[in-house]
Amino acid sequence: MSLLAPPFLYLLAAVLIPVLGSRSRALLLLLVPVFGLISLLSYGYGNHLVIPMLGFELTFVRLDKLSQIFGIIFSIAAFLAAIYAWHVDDKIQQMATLVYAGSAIGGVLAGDLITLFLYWEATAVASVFLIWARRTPASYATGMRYLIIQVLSGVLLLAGLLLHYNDTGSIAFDHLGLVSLGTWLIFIGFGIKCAFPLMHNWLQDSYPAATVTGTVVLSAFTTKMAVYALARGYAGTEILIYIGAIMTLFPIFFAEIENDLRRVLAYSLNNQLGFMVVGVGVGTEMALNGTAAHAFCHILYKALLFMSVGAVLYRTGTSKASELGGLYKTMPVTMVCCLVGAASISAFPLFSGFVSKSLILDASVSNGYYIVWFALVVASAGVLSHSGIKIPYFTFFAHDSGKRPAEAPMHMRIAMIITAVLCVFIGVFPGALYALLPFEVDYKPYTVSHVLSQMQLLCFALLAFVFLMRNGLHPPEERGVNLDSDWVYRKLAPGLMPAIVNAIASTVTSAQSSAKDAVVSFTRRVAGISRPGGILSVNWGVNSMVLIVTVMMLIVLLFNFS
Amino acid sequence: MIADQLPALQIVIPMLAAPLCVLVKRSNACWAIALVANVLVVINAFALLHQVRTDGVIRYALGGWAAPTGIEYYVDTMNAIMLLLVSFISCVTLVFAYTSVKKTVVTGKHYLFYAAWMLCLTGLLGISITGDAFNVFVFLEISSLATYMLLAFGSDRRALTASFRYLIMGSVGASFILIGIGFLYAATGALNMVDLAQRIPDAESQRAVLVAFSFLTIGLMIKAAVFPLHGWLANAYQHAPIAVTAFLAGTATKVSLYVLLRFFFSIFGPNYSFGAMLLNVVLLPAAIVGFLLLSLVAIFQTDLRRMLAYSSVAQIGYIVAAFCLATQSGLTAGIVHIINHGIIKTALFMSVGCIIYRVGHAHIGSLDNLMKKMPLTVTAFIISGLGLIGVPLTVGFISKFSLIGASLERGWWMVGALVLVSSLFAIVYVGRVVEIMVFRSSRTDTPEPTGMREAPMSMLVPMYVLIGISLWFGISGSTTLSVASEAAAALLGGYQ
Amino acid sequence: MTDKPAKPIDDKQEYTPLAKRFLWADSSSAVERVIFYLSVTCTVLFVLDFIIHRHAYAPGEGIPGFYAVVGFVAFTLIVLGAKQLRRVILRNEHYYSPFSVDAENYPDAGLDKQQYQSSVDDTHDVKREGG
Amino acid sequence: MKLYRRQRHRVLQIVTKLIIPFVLLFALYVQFHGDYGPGGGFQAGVIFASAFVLHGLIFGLQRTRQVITPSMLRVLMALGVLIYLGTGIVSMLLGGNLLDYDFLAHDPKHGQHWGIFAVELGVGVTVTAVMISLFYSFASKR
Repeated sequence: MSLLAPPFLYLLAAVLIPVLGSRSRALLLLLVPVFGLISLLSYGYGNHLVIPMLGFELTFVRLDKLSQIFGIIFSIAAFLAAIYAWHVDDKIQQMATLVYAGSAIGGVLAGDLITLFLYWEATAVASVFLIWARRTPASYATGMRYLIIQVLSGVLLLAGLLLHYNDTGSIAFDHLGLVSLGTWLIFIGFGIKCAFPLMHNWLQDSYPAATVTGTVVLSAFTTKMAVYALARGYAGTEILIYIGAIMTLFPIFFAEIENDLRRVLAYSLNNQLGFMVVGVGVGTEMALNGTAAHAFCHILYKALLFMSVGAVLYRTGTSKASELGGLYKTMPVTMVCCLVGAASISAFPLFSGFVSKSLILDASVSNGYYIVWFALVVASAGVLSHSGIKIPYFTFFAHDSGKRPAEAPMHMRIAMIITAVLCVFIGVFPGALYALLPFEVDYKPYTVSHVLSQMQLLCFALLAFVFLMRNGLHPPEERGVNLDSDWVYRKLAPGLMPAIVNAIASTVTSAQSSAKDAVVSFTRRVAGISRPGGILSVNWGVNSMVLIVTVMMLIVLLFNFS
Repeated sequence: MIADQLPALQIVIPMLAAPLCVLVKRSNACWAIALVANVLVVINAFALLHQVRTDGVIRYALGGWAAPTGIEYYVDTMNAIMLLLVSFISCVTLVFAYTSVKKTVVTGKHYLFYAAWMLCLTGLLGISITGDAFNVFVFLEISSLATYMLLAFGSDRRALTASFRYLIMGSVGASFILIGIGFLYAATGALNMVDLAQRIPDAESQRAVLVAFSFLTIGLMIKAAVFPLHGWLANAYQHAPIAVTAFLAGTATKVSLYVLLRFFFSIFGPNYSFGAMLLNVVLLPAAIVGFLLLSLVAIFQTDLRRMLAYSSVAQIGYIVAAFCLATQSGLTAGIVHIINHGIIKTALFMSVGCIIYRVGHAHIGSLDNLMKKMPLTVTAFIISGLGLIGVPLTVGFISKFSLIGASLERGWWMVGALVLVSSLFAIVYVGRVVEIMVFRSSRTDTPEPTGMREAPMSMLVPMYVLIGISLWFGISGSTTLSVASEAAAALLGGYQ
Repeated sequence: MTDKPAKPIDDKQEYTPLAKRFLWADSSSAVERVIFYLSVTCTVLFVLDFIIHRHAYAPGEGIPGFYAVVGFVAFTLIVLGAKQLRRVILRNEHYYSPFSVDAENYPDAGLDKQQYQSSVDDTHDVKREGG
Repeated sequence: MKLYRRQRHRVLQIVTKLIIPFVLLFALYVQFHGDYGPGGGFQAGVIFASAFVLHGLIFGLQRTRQVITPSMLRVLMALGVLIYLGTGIVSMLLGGNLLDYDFLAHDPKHGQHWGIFAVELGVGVTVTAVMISLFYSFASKR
């Protein structure tokens, strides 16, 4: 029976993948989330599956209302992604999807830090295959960067949990708070996966590099698992409020000028995470409700947006705004679904974003964080600008690109329509969602003043868009790469400061050539000595080996006789 | 009755198999003899481990001459583990060797190959089981000489130079060890390990003991391929027949590490080795620089075997670093990693063996899209590669987890942090190979080798046996951890 | 590789019924009309703010037209700010290549590029590109 | 007198023929006297092998190879080890530890005698074989 616990079910199915035929694999992918959800709901609240491992008692299923809602939405997301990926006939992607979704669910069900860590790393390792599955050298490089950052997050979590264990003697995953070095490390580990500012680039770097279906899968799990972890361990940590506020604001600017639509969505994902992080930081029951609800809605509409952009990519071969336009003529269903997603993320009344985001806004304002609240309002207008307008407008309308792709395949349309219906359903009947939230909800989203203020905000923002377009002030879509903080490790560090050295050296002309050479050659030298034929990996001759022995002997004698 | 004779049988069986192979001379028959002997040895080792864990230390006097006078075999949990590990790895690699040896070794010399293999096994088991310092040297020489021969069986001409280099370095190392033992004998008048351990505290201040200590340090570092003295290893592993590489990678350096443990913990005692003698001033930096630098070197390698060889040296760095903590948990971590690394590295070299068997070389750059042609082999490589990185639920994770935990417990943060850094390197070098094998499509300009298919069953089965065990150990880490911590306690407790 | 068909199939009669409902997007007069409706909506919303008393939590939130101004100004500033930001951070698409996917096309193996055909036609006539 | 190539060292050859049996005999003496006086398998083996080395030097490698062939040497090598180990195993079968000669006869003293005798024989055979094959491989032109 324990094998049928949700995370194990997924892993078990993943093992079956290699031996199944093409269609039965796709079917398996579709069925596993269904059974996973049934299995999840069949557990009562409390700890189950406590297994001794590594000398600890590990709790594999800890079900309460907080983990339940994340478990449910993860199952739904896995199901929708499976429909959307019905056409995929790639064992590696299918296996990675199952392991990834399973370990994400395992992560939110984990009752202790070690189990959490196990799944934390499993998501990292599994998900990178969705990027590598694109099978280009560039996606390999991107995947490698992604993997290293994800594993780094896991490593920090591991270090933190060991310290925490040393301090407290407990591995329980409950409220941690920023009280010691250990908890700080865990916090940073969570922060990396949650794409905190300056740790966010992996997200924008990797999501556009994944496969069409891979991005849809990726968008659902990693970051939301981190949000859950933060909500579990660091609810009410004030620093999160400000981190969240910054997260909602700065990606807007990048999203606005980014050309690759999947990267626009990645930035917008970052911005939406900001709302959730603010909710965690405020930490009241209402705010945590808001975080959970927003995560729920967000997974749906972000998946919907990624699906529609993915469908366009699937049919046209590009997701660059500058190459697209006028597609509504031949992909109307995709367009309508995209509009629903856009309306949801922009929080138009009757769409899902409206009923969840307002919980967080209200929580922040009622706790007196006015500046943060104002930042969130501004960010809401910003969300409209890039996800609400830019994605559908530049893809399906704007100038006609002359492309007449066929409508998305049937299974993609089905996936998108179901997701769109869910978005609208939650928007219209928020009670259904509110019933799932971790705490008692006493909130009415549809009040006159609330609807009015939101409509004002959005309509006037639309008006501003019209105004800007009319006056030619809106930045045109251009091909290109926008720098972000990953520039530091992708350009600055590898090119390693020849520029800086140059600047210094030009003032100190005498040192110029030597200093520059030294720094430029440093990176090369590290590689140089390690390459085959380099001093470290050359075939050492007997003479030099014996010389080393002698030197070592001298050193040893020196120490032993001192 | 036979239960009393287990320690002797452990050595006698493989030693008997060697001359039998020479007499029989027919390739398949030799293999069968060696395999039967090996299976018996595994069972024997298992029984020994069981016996030790239930009844405590076993002391077996050879020829009936009691301990300080005669040679004795001394079995506690620590060397029972080593016996089981060595004989088991030898057993699976021997099964694996059946097919691959036919391809690489000249037909008329198979019987010599298997005889040398059995002698090597005898030597390694002997080192592990004996309780006599000089006997260690004797068995060390038996295993080394057999190893030189096994290495020279490589089909590549460079195998000869590699073997010769190893011969020189191995002899230097063995002489250092011999000199060390000689000095110890001069200072204490004892060769029996238990006896030595009792007498050394009185002779501690003697110059001879100090010199002996230094010689043993260097000698064992060479034999175990600890960082600056690892030069012989990469070549030897690259050019030897791949079955031999798999065998040696899992056993030879591990046994040397065991001897290191024996001498520095049981005989000299941790207080002397790591207190008075500042052994960690020498070993710890060497270990740390080793695992950092050689993980880096592994990234840049173009030959798969060489990459794994450098990764081996890096892993030895972890083990030595764990020893240097000189605490119960540190030793446990080191011993667990000896077991775990032995298993996964052997599995890795086996998968490389499968690749070489079918592709004919192990040049990383041209293994593109191998997943299509040899899915089982590549899967095995990926699983054990993940173990090498230390991904959770693999054995590597257990090792790294306990190593980092131990270093934090000791208060050496940096060691733990650096281990993590070098794990990131491991991700790169394993990931690079996996990416090429799984995702990179074949280049169009090279003609597709026709008829490429999965490696034969006789190679796949032993590989998957190892992988199954590694997964089992990875998922229920408590099995190995509890045994290893018993062993560590035995080592720290000194001889009873 | 060009994604443009030799001759775009652009007979508006062949679009699906759903697509036909959006054809106004191509006519400038219709767009003008939409913008007009939007302006009317905005005006109405703005006026409503004076009539209906909104519940205010934050200081200043109660001022009539608060959200309208914030919406308009924030949007404008974001767009203009982003435009300035682009001047600083925009680089050539090949800036990071070959280590980034920006400059490369999505590999055709993962795609199913199809040109539109009227829905009357059978799907097996669909003209495939690439692949 | 014209000497054929093979006859050139006739004196040496004849003297050698005379000496070799004594060398062998001396080797056997050293071998079997080893348990009482100085000597034993190692020394005896070397002396025994030296007879063949001498034969090889005087009569040429070809003829020595016919006297004792390399494959025979290999058998002898293995055989020596087997004798050695066999003694140990027999002592184990008779209820003692490995190589515990006390059990080889009724009287432990006799047992020791027999045990050392057998073990030294094994050593002697192996050392002889190894020495000769070393000589073969160094002396052969390959």
